[in-house]
Amino acid sequence: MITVLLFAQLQESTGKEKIEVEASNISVLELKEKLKTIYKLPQIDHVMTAVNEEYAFPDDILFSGDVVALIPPVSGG
Amino acid sequence: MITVLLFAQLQESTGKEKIEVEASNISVLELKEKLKTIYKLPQIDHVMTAVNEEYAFPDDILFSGDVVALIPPVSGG
Amino acid sequence: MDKVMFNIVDEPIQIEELIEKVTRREAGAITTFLGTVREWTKGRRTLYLEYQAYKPMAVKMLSQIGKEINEKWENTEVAITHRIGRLYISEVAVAIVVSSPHRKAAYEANEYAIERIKEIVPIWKKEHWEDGETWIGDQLEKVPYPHGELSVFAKEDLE
Amino acid sequence: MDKVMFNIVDEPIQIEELIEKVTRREAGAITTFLGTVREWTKGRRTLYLEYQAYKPMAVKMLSQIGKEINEKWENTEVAITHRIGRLYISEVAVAIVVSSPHRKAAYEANEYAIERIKEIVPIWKKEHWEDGETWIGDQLEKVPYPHGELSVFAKEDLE
Repeated sequence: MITVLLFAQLQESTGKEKIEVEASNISVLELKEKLKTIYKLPQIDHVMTAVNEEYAFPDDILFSGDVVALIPPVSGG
Repeated sequence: MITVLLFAQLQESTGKEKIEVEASNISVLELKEKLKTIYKLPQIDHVMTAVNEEYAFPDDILFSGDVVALIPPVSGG
Repeated sequence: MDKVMFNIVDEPIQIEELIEKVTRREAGAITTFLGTVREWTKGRRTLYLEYQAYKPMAVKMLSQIGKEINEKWENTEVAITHRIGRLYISEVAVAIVVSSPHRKAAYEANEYAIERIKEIVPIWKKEHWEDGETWIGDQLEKVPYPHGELSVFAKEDLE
Repeated sequence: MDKVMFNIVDEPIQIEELIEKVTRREAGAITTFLGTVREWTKGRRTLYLEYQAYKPMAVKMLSQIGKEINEKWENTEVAITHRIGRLYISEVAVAIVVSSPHRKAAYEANEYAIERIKEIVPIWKKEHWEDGETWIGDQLEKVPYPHGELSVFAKEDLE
Protein backbone atom coordinates (compact mmCIF):
# COMPACT_ATOMS: atom_id res chain seq x y z
CA MET A 1 0.00 0.00 0.00
CA ILE A 2 1.31 3.41 -1.03
CA THR A 3 -0.13 6.57 0.51
CA VAL A 4 -0.53 9.52 -1.83
CA LEU A 5 -0.96 13.03 -0.41
CA LEU A 6 -2.70 15.73 -2.41
CA PHE A 7 -2.46 19.49 -2.03
CA ALA A 8 -3.78 22.73 -3.46
CA GLN A 9 -5.59 22.39 -6.81
CA LEU A 10 -5.14 18.57 -6.82
CA GLN A 11 -6.84 18.32 -3.48
CA GLU A 12 -9.69 20.43 -4.77
CA SER A 13 -10.14 18.68 -8.09
CA THR A 14 -10.16 15.21 -6.50
CA GLY A 15 -11.93 16.23 -3.32
CA LYS A 16 -9.36 14.16 -1.44
CA GLU A 17 -6.40 14.94 0.81
CA LYS A 18 -5.11 11.40 0.71
CA ILE A 19 -5.39 8.33 -1.53
CA GLU A 20 -4.29 4.80 -0.67
CA VAL A 21 -3.01 2.83 -3.67
CA GLU A 22 -2.61 -0.95 -3.57
CA ALA A 23 0.78 -1.24 -5.23
CA SER A 24 4.45 -1.86 -4.62
CA ASN A 25 7.60 -1.93 -6.68
CA ILE A 26 6.36 0.56 -9.27
CA SER A 27 8.06 3.74 -10.42
CA VAL A 28 6.94 7.23 -9.54
CA LEU A 29 6.03 7.72 -13.19
CA GLU A 30 3.92 4.56 -13.24
CA LEU A 31 2.08 5.68 -10.13
CA LYS A 32 1.39 9.06 -11.69
CA GLU A 33 0.03 7.46 -14.87
CA LYS A 34 -2.25 5.30 -12.77
CA LEU A 35 -3.58 8.30 -10.82
CA LYS A 36 -3.94 10.37 -13.97
CA THR A 37 -6.34 7.81 -15.48
CA ILE A 38 -8.31 6.96 -12.37
CA TYR A 39 -8.76 10.51 -11.06
CA LYS A 40 -8.75 12.37 -14.38
CA LEU A 41 -5.79 14.55 -13.54
CA PRO A 42 -4.17 15.73 -16.79
CA GLN A 43 -2.22 18.38 -14.85
CA ILE A 44 -0.36 15.63 -13.01
CA ASP A 45 2.33 15.75 -15.73
CA HIS A 46 3.36 19.17 -14.40
CA VAL A 47 3.49 18.01 -10.85
CA MET A 48 6.62 17.11 -8.89
CA THR A 49 6.70 14.18 -6.56
CA ALA A 50 8.15 13.72 -3.12
CA VAL A 51 8.68 10.32 -1.54
CA ASN A 52 8.87 10.28 2.24
CA GLU A 53 9.35 14.06 2.28
CA GLU A 54 12.18 14.16 -0.26
CA TYR A 55 11.84 15.17 -3.90
CA ALA A 56 11.96 12.10 -6.14
CA PHE A 57 12.85 11.32 -9.75
CA PRO A 58 10.29 9.80 -12.15
CA ASP A 59 12.26 6.55 -12.23
CA ASP A 60 12.49 6.11 -8.46
CA ILE A 61 10.85 2.88 -7.32
CA LEU A 62 8.09 2.94 -4.73
CA PHE A 63 7.43 0.28 -2.14
CA SER A 64 4.55 -0.48 0.12
CA GLY A 65 4.58 1.88 3.08
CA ASP A 66 5.99 4.81 1.11
CA VAL A 67 4.30 8.19 1.45
CA VAL A 68 4.15 9.96 -1.87
CA ALA A 69 3.23 13.62 -2.11
CA LEU A 70 2.15 15.24 -5.34
CA ILE A 71 3.63 18.72 -5.37
CA PRO A 72 2.09 21.14 -7.86
CA PRO A 73 4.19 24.23 -8.67
CA VAL A 74 4.87 25.81 -5.31
CA SER A 75 3.96 29.42 -4.56
CA GLY A 76 5.12 30.17 -1.04
CA GLY A 77 6.73 33.42 -0.01
CA MET B 1 30.67 86.07 13.76
CA ILE B 2 30.79 82.54 12.37
CA THR B 3 29.97 79.58 14.62
CA VAL B 4 32.09 76.47 14.10
CA LEU B 5 30.87 73.10 15.42
CA LEU B 6 33.34 70.34 16.22
CA PHE B 7 32.72 66.61 16.48
CA ALA B 8 34.47 63.34 17.23
CA GLN B 9 38.27 63.51 17.22
CA LEU B 10 38.24 67.27 16.52
CA GLN B 11 36.11 67.87 19.57
CA GLU B 12 38.51 65.81 21.66
CA SER B 13 41.73 67.33 20.36
CA THR B 14 40.50 70.89 20.85
CA GLY B 15 38.49 70.21 23.97
CA LYS B 16 35.69 72.30 22.40
CA GLU B 17 32.29 71.56 20.90
CA LYS B 18 31.92 75.02 19.45
CA ILE B 19 34.18 77.92 18.42
CA GLU B 20 33.06 81.45 17.59
CA VAL B 21 35.19 83.11 14.91
CA GLU B 22 35.12 86.88 14.33
CA ALA B 23 34.97 86.87 10.55
CA SER B 24 32.76 87.35 7.53
CA ASN B 25 33.12 87.11 3.78
CA ILE B 26 35.85 84.50 3.88
CA SER B 27 35.91 81.15 2.08
CA VAL B 28 35.49 77.79 3.75
CA LEU B 29 39.12 77.05 2.90
CA GLU B 30 40.30 80.30 4.48
CA LEU B 31 38.36 79.52 7.64
CA LYS B 32 39.92 76.05 7.79
CA GLU B 33 43.43 77.50 7.37
CA LYS B 34 42.74 79.92 10.21
CA LEU B 35 41.51 77.13 12.52
CA LYS B 36 44.37 74.85 11.52
CA THR B 37 46.94 77.39 12.73
CA ILE B 38 45.15 78.57 15.86
CA TYR B 39 44.06 75.16 17.14
CA LYS B 40 46.89 73.04 15.73
CA LEU B 41 44.67 70.78 13.66
CA PRO B 42 46.71 69.27 10.83
CA GLN B 43 43.95 66.71 10.21
CA ILE B 44 41.58 69.51 9.21
CA ASP B 45 42.71 69.05 5.59
CA HIS B 46 40.90 65.69 5.56
CA VAL B 47 37.74 67.11 7.01
CA MET B 48 34.59 68.01 5.12
CA THR B 49 32.63 71.11 5.89
CA ALA B 50 28.95 71.77 6.19
CA VAL B 51 27.45 75.24 6.17
CA ASN B 52 24.03 75.59 7.76
CA GLU B 53 23.61 71.80 7.64
CA GLU B 54 24.51 71.37 3.97
CA TYR B 55 27.83 70.08 2.66
CA ALA B 56 29.89 72.96 1.29
CA PHE B 57 32.70 73.42 -1.22
CA PRO B 58 36.09 74.89 -0.21
CA ASP B 59 35.37 78.01 -2.24
CA ASP B 60 31.97 78.75 -0.74
CA ILE B 61 31.87 82.09 0.99
CA LEU B 62 30.89 82.39 4.63
CA PHE B 63 29.05 85.27 6.20
CA SER B 64 28.46 86.36 9.75
CA GLY B 65 25.71 84.20 11.28
CA ASP B 66 26.64 81.07 9.36
CA VAL B 67 26.98 77.82 11.26
CA VAL B 68 29.91 75.80 9.99
CA ALA B 69 30.36 72.17 10.99
CA LEU B 70 33.66 70.37 10.54
CA ILE B 71 32.82 66.82 9.49
CA PRO B 72 35.64 64.30 9.88
CA PRO B 73 35.20 61.07 7.89
CA VAL B 74 31.84 59.70 8.98
CA SER B 75 31.43 56.21 10.42
CA GLY B 76 27.75 55.68 11.11
CA GLY B 77 25.92 52.45 10.44
CA MET C 1 20.91 24.63 19.25
CA ASP C 2 17.42 24.03 20.59
CA LYS C 3 15.78 27.11 19.13
CA VAL C 4 13.35 26.38 16.30
CA MET C 5 15.00 28.10 13.35
CA PHE C 6 12.63 26.87 10.62
CA ASN C 7 8.95 26.89 11.22
CA ILE C 8 5.47 26.84 9.71
CA VAL C 9 2.88 28.59 11.86
CA ASP C 10 -0.76 29.52 11.60
CA GLU C 11 -0.61 32.63 13.71
CA PRO C 12 0.90 36.08 13.11
CA ILE C 13 4.70 35.98 12.91
CA GLN C 14 6.58 37.68 15.74
CA ILE C 15 9.39 39.55 14.00
CA GLU C 16 11.40 40.61 17.05
CA GLU C 17 11.37 37.05 18.33
CA LEU C 18 12.72 35.81 15.01
CA ILE C 19 15.47 38.44 14.99
CA GLU C 20 16.36 37.36 18.52
CA LYS C 21 17.08 33.85 17.23
CA VAL C 22 19.93 34.93 14.95
CA THR C 23 21.36 37.70 17.13
CA ARG C 24 24.86 36.86 18.35
CA ARG C 25 28.12 38.52 19.34
CA GLU C 26 29.85 37.78 16.02
CA ALA C 27 27.11 39.40 13.97
CA GLY C 28 27.42 42.98 12.72
CA ALA C 29 24.51 42.77 10.28
CA ILE C 30 21.03 41.28 10.44
CA THR C 31 18.77 41.42 7.39
CA THR C 32 15.06 40.67 7.49
CA PHE C 33 12.73 40.02 4.61
CA LEU C 34 8.98 40.12 5.10
CA GLY C 35 6.70 38.94 2.33
CA THR C 36 3.39 40.72 2.86
CA VAL C 37 0.00 40.35 1.21
CA ARG C 38 -0.30 43.00 -1.49
CA GLU C 39 -3.69 44.37 -2.45
CA TRP C 40 -3.20 44.88 -6.19
CA THR C 41 -1.53 42.60 -8.76
CA LYS C 42 -1.62 43.68 -12.39
CA GLY C 43 -4.79 45.67 -11.87
CA ARG C 44 -6.56 42.88 -10.00
CA ARG C 45 -7.63 43.30 -6.41
CA THR C 46 -6.83 40.67 -3.81
CA LEU C 47 -9.19 40.30 -0.85
CA TYR C 48 -7.16 37.69 1.01
CA LEU C 49 -4.82 34.75 0.45
CA GLU C 50 -5.04 31.22 1.65
CA TYR C 51 -1.76 29.37 2.20
CA GLN C 52 -1.48 25.61 2.47
CA ALA C 53 1.67 23.64 3.29
CA TYR C 54 2.88 20.07 3.28
CA LYS C 55 4.10 20.91 6.71
CA PRO C 56 6.78 18.35 7.66
CA MET C 57 8.40 18.52 4.25
CA ALA C 58 8.15 22.32 4.15
CA VAL C 59 10.06 22.55 7.44
CA LYS C 60 12.64 20.12 6.05
CA MET C 61 13.10 22.20 2.89
CA LEU C 62 13.40 25.43 4.87
CA SER C 63 16.13 23.86 6.91
CA GLN C 64 17.81 22.61 3.72
CA ILE C 65 17.83 26.22 2.49
CA GLY C 66 19.46 27.18 5.78
CA LYS C 67 22.18 24.58 5.20
CA GLU C 68 22.74 25.75 1.64
CA ILE C 69 23.22 29.28 2.95
CA ASN C 70 25.67 28.19 5.65
CA GLU C 71 27.72 26.47 2.94
CA LYS C 72 27.67 29.43 0.58
CA TRP C 73 28.19 32.26 3.07
CA GLU C 74 30.59 31.74 5.93
CA ASN C 75 29.40 32.33 9.48
CA THR C 76 25.78 33.10 8.67
CA GLU C 77 22.82 32.17 10.82
CA VAL C 78 19.34 31.85 9.30
CA ALA C 79 15.81 31.60 10.66
CA ILE C 80 12.68 31.38 8.53
CA THR C 81 9.02 31.28 9.52
CA HIS C 82 6.22 30.85 7.00
CA ARG C 83 2.64 31.42 8.01
CA ILE C 84 -0.24 29.42 6.54
CA GLY C 85 -4.02 29.77 6.59
CA ARG C 86 -5.98 32.86 5.65
CA LEU C 87 -4.02 36.10 5.39
CA TYR C 88 -5.41 39.57 4.77
CA ILE C 89 -3.82 42.59 3.09
CA SER C 90 -0.51 43.70 4.70
CA GLU C 91 -0.19 40.60 6.85
CA VAL C 92 3.18 38.87 6.84
CA ALA C 93 3.28 35.51 5.03
CA VAL C 94 6.97 34.80 5.36
CA ALA C 95 9.81 36.22 7.44
CA ILE C 96 13.47 35.47 6.73
CA VAL C 97 16.25 36.68 9.02
CA VAL C 98 19.96 36.28 8.40
CA SER C 99 22.81 37.39 10.62
CA SER C 100 26.42 37.62 9.52
CA PRO C 101 29.59 39.43 10.59
CA HIS C 102 29.38 41.60 7.45
CA ARG C 103 26.44 43.10 5.63
CA LYS C 104 27.06 41.93 2.07
CA ALA C 105 26.55 38.28 3.01
CA ALA C 106 23.48 39.12 5.08
CA TYR C 107 21.78 40.75 2.08
CA GLU C 108 22.82 38.13 -0.45
CA ALA C 109 21.93 35.13 1.70
CA ASN C 110 18.56 36.63 2.55
CA GLU C 111 17.65 37.14 -1.09
CA TYR C 112 18.86 33.64 -1.89
CA ALA C 113 16.51 32.27 0.76
CA ILE C 114 13.37 33.84 -0.71
CA GLU C 115 14.31 32.68 -4.22
CA ARG C 116 14.79 29.13 -2.98
CA ILE C 117 11.55 29.19 -0.99
CA LYS C 118 9.72 29.98 -4.20
CA GLU C 119 11.42 27.02 -5.88
CA ILE C 120 11.45 24.14 -3.46
CA VAL C 121 9.28 24.64 -0.38
CA PRO C 122 5.93 22.81 -0.66
CA ILE C 123 3.65 25.73 0.16
CA TRP C 124 0.81 26.88 -2.06
CA LYS C 125 -1.15 30.06 -2.15
CA LYS C 126 -4.66 30.62 -3.36
CA GLU C 127 -5.51 34.16 -4.34
CA HIS C 128 -9.00 35.21 -3.46
CA TRP C 129 -9.60 38.07 -5.87
CA GLU C 130 -12.49 40.44 -5.85
CA ASP C 131 -13.75 38.52 -8.90
CA GLY C 132 -12.70 34.92 -8.41
CA GLU C 133 -10.01 32.67 -7.01
CA THR C 134 -6.91 30.88 -8.31
CA TRP C 135 -4.23 28.64 -6.96
CA ILE C 136 -1.04 30.44 -7.88
CA GLY C 137 1.31 28.27 -9.96
CA ASP C 138 -1.82 27.06 -11.70
CA GLN C 139 -1.88 30.18 -13.79
CA LEU C 140 -0.72 30.35 -17.37
CA GLU C 141 1.58 33.29 -16.77
CA LYS C 142 3.66 31.24 -14.39
CA VAL C 143 5.90 28.65 -15.96
CA PRO C 144 6.17 25.71 -13.61
CA TYR C 145 9.73 25.07 -12.42
CA PRO C 146 11.45 27.91 -14.22
CA HIS C 147 14.86 26.38 -13.51
CA GLY C 148 13.93 22.94 -14.77
CA GLU C 149 12.55 20.10 -12.72
CA LEU C 150 15.94 19.19 -11.31
CA SER C 151 16.63 22.52 -9.67
CA VAL C 152 15.08 21.24 -6.49
CA PHE C 153 18.00 18.88 -6.08
CA ALA C 154 20.75 21.30 -6.98
CA LYS C 155 22.29 22.74 -3.86
CA GLU C 156 25.00 24.71 -5.60
CA ASP C 157 25.54 27.39 -8.18
CA LEU C 158 21.92 28.37 -8.43
CA GLU C 159 22.16 32.12 -8.36
CA MET D 1 2.70 62.08 6.22
CA ASP D 2 3.23 62.99 9.86
CA LYS D 3 5.11 59.86 10.89
CA VAL D 4 8.79 60.48 11.67
CA MET D 5 10.53 58.44 8.98
CA PHE D 6 14.11 59.55 9.69
CA ASN D 7 15.32 59.77 13.21
CA ILE D 8 18.30 59.86 15.56
CA VAL D 9 17.54 58.42 19.00
CA ASP D 10 19.45 57.66 22.15
CA GLU D 11 17.35 54.72 23.26
CA PRO D 12 17.00 51.16 21.92
CA ILE D 13 15.39 51.05 18.48
CA GLN D 14 11.93 49.49 18.30
CA ILE D 15 12.04 47.36 15.16
CA GLU D 16 8.35 46.45 14.90
CA GLU D 17 7.42 50.10 15.25
CA LEU D 18 9.76 51.00 12.41
CA ILE D 19 8.35 48.26 10.18
CA GLU D 20 4.88 49.57 10.95
CA LYS D 21 5.86 52.92 9.44
CA VAL D 22 6.47 51.53 5.96
CA THR D 23 3.73 48.88 5.95
CA ARG D 24 1.05 49.65 3.37
CA ARG D 25 -1.44 47.92 1.09
CA GLU D 26 0.68 48.29 -2.06
CA ALA D 27 3.71 46.64 -0.45
CA GLY D 28 4.49 42.98 -1.02
CA ALA D 29 8.02 43.11 0.38
CA ILE D 30 9.59 44.78 3.40
CA THR D 31 13.34 44.52 3.97
CA THR D 32 15.04 45.45 7.20
CA PHE D 33 18.71 45.98 7.86
CA LEU D 34 20.04 46.10 11.39
CA GLY D 35 23.62 47.17 12.01
CA THR D 36 24.64 45.59 15.31
CA VAL D 37 27.70 45.99 17.50
CA ARG D 38 30.11 43.14 16.70
CA GLU D 39 32.47 41.87 19.35
CA TRP D 40 35.51 41.04 17.21
CA THR D 41 37.07 43.01 14.36
CA LYS D 42 40.27 41.64 12.83
CA GLY D 43 41.22 39.86 16.03
CA ARG D 44 40.55 42.89 18.22
CA ARG D 45 37.87 42.81 20.86
CA THR D 46 35.32 45.60 21.17
CA LEU D 47 33.85 46.31 24.60
CA TYR D 48 31.39 48.97 23.50
CA LEU D 49 30.92 51.74 20.94
CA GLU D 50 30.14 55.36 21.40
CA TYR D 51 28.20 57.09 18.62
CA GLN D 52 28.00 60.83 18.20
CA ALA D 53 25.90 62.71 15.63
CA TYR D 54 25.49 66.21 14.29
CA LYS D 55 21.85 65.58 14.88
CA PRO D 56 19.88 68.09 12.78
CA MET D 57 22.11 67.55 9.76
CA ALA D 58 22.13 63.77 10.24
CA VAL D 59 18.32 63.72 10.11
CA LYS D 60 18.45 65.90 7.00
CA MET D 61 20.92 63.56 5.30
CA LEU D 62 18.88 60.48 6.20
CA SER D 63 15.86 62.08 4.64
CA GLN D 64 17.94 62.99 1.57
CA ILE D 65 18.83 59.29 1.26
CA GLY D 66 15.13 58.51 1.44
CA LYS D 67 14.48 60.93 -1.43
CA GLU D 68 17.30 59.44 -3.49
CA ILE D 69 15.74 56.02 -3.02
CA ASN D 70 12.26 57.21 -4.00
CA GLU D 71 13.77 58.60 -7.20
CA LYS D 72 15.72 55.47 -8.05
CA TRP D 73 13.14 52.81 -7.10
CA GLU D 74 9.51 53.47 -7.91
CA ASN D 75 6.93 53.23 -5.15
CA THR D 76 9.31 52.56 -2.27
CA GLU D 77 8.86 53.80 1.25
CA VAL D 78 11.87 54.16 3.57
CA ALA D 79 12.35 54.69 7.29
CA ILE D 80 15.71 54.90 9.03
CA THR D 81 16.57 55.26 12.70
CA HIS D 82 20.13 55.61 13.96
CA ARG D 83 20.91 55.31 17.63
CA ILE D 84 23.65 57.32 19.32
CA GLY D 85 25.37 57.14 22.69
CA ARG D 86 26.98 54.10 24.23
CA LEU D 87 26.13 50.75 22.64
CA TYR D 88 27.16 47.33 23.85
CA ILE D 89 27.75 44.10 21.91
CA SER D 90 24.73 42.97 19.84
CA GLU D 91 22.82 46.21 20.31
CA VAL D 92 21.32 47.76 17.20
CA ALA D 93 23.02 50.96 16.01
CA VAL D 94 21.03 51.50 12.84
CA ALA D 95 17.79 50.12 11.43
CA ILE D 96 16.71 50.64 7.83
CA VAL D 97 13.33 49.48 6.55
CA VAL D 98 12.14 49.65 2.96
CA SER D 99 8.78 48.58 1.59
CA SER D 100 8.03 48.07 -2.08
CA PRO D 101 5.50 46.22 -4.21
CA HIS D 102 8.26 43.82 -5.32
CA ARG D 103 11.18 42.30 -3.48
CA LYS D 104 14.07 43.17 -5.79
CA ALA D 105 13.67 46.89 -5.19
CA ALA D 106 13.26 46.37 -1.45
CA TYR D 107 16.63 44.60 -1.23
CA GLU D 108 18.49 46.95 -3.54
CA ALA D 109 17.15 50.13 -1.99
CA ASN D 110 17.93 48.89 1.49
CA GLU D 111 21.55 48.13 0.62
CA TYR D 112 21.85 51.50 -1.10
CA ALA D 113 20.69 53.18 2.12
CA ILE D 114 23.39 51.66 4.31
CA GLU D 115 26.10 52.48 1.73
CA ARG D 116 24.96 56.09 1.60
CA ILE D 117 24.73 56.36 5.39
CA LYS D 118 28.38 55.40 5.57
CA GLU D 119 29.20 58.13 3.04
CA ILE D 120 27.19 61.20 3.92
CA VAL D 121 25.48 61.06 7.31
CA PRO D 122 27.40 63.01 9.99
CA ILE D 123 27.61 60.29 12.61
CA TRP D 124 30.85 59.09 14.17
CA LYS D 125 31.71 56.01 16.11
CA LYS D 126 34.40 55.54 18.68
CA GLU D 127 35.48 51.97 19.24
CA HIS D 128 36.31 51.16 22.82
CA TRP D 129 38.59 48.16 22.43
CA GLU D 130 39.83 45.95 25.19
CA ASP D 131 43.21 47.67 24.72
CA GLY D 132 42.43 51.24 23.74
CA GLU D 133 40.05 53.47 21.86
CA THR D 134 39.81 54.99 18.37
CA TRP D 135 37.47 57.21 16.46
CA ILE D 136 36.68 55.19 13.37
CA GLY D 137 37.48 57.08 10.18
CA ASP D 138 40.55 58.31 12.00
CA GLN D 139 42.31 55.04 11.33
CA LEU D 140 44.90 54.57 8.65
CA GLU D 141 43.13 51.57 7.12
CA LYS D 142 40.15 53.69 6.25
CA VAL D 143 40.62 56.05 3.33
CA PRO D 144 38.55 59.16 3.94
CA TYR D 145 35.84 59.68 1.30
CA PRO D 146 36.50 56.64 -0.86
CA HIS D 147 34.33 58.08 -3.64
CA GLY D 148 36.02 61.45 -3.62
CA GLU D 149 34.99 64.50 -1.68
CA LEU D 150 32.23 65.35 -4.11
CA SER D 151 30.30 62.11 -3.70
CA VAL D 152 28.28 63.69 -0.94
CA PHE D 153 26.65 65.95 -3.50
CA ALA D 154 25.99 63.37 -6.18
CA LYS D 155 22.46 62.13 -5.93
CA GLU D 156 22.57 59.91 -9.00
CA ASP D 157 24.48 56.99 -10.47
CA LEU D 158 26.32 56.22 -7.31
CA GLU D 159 26.07 52.43 -7.25
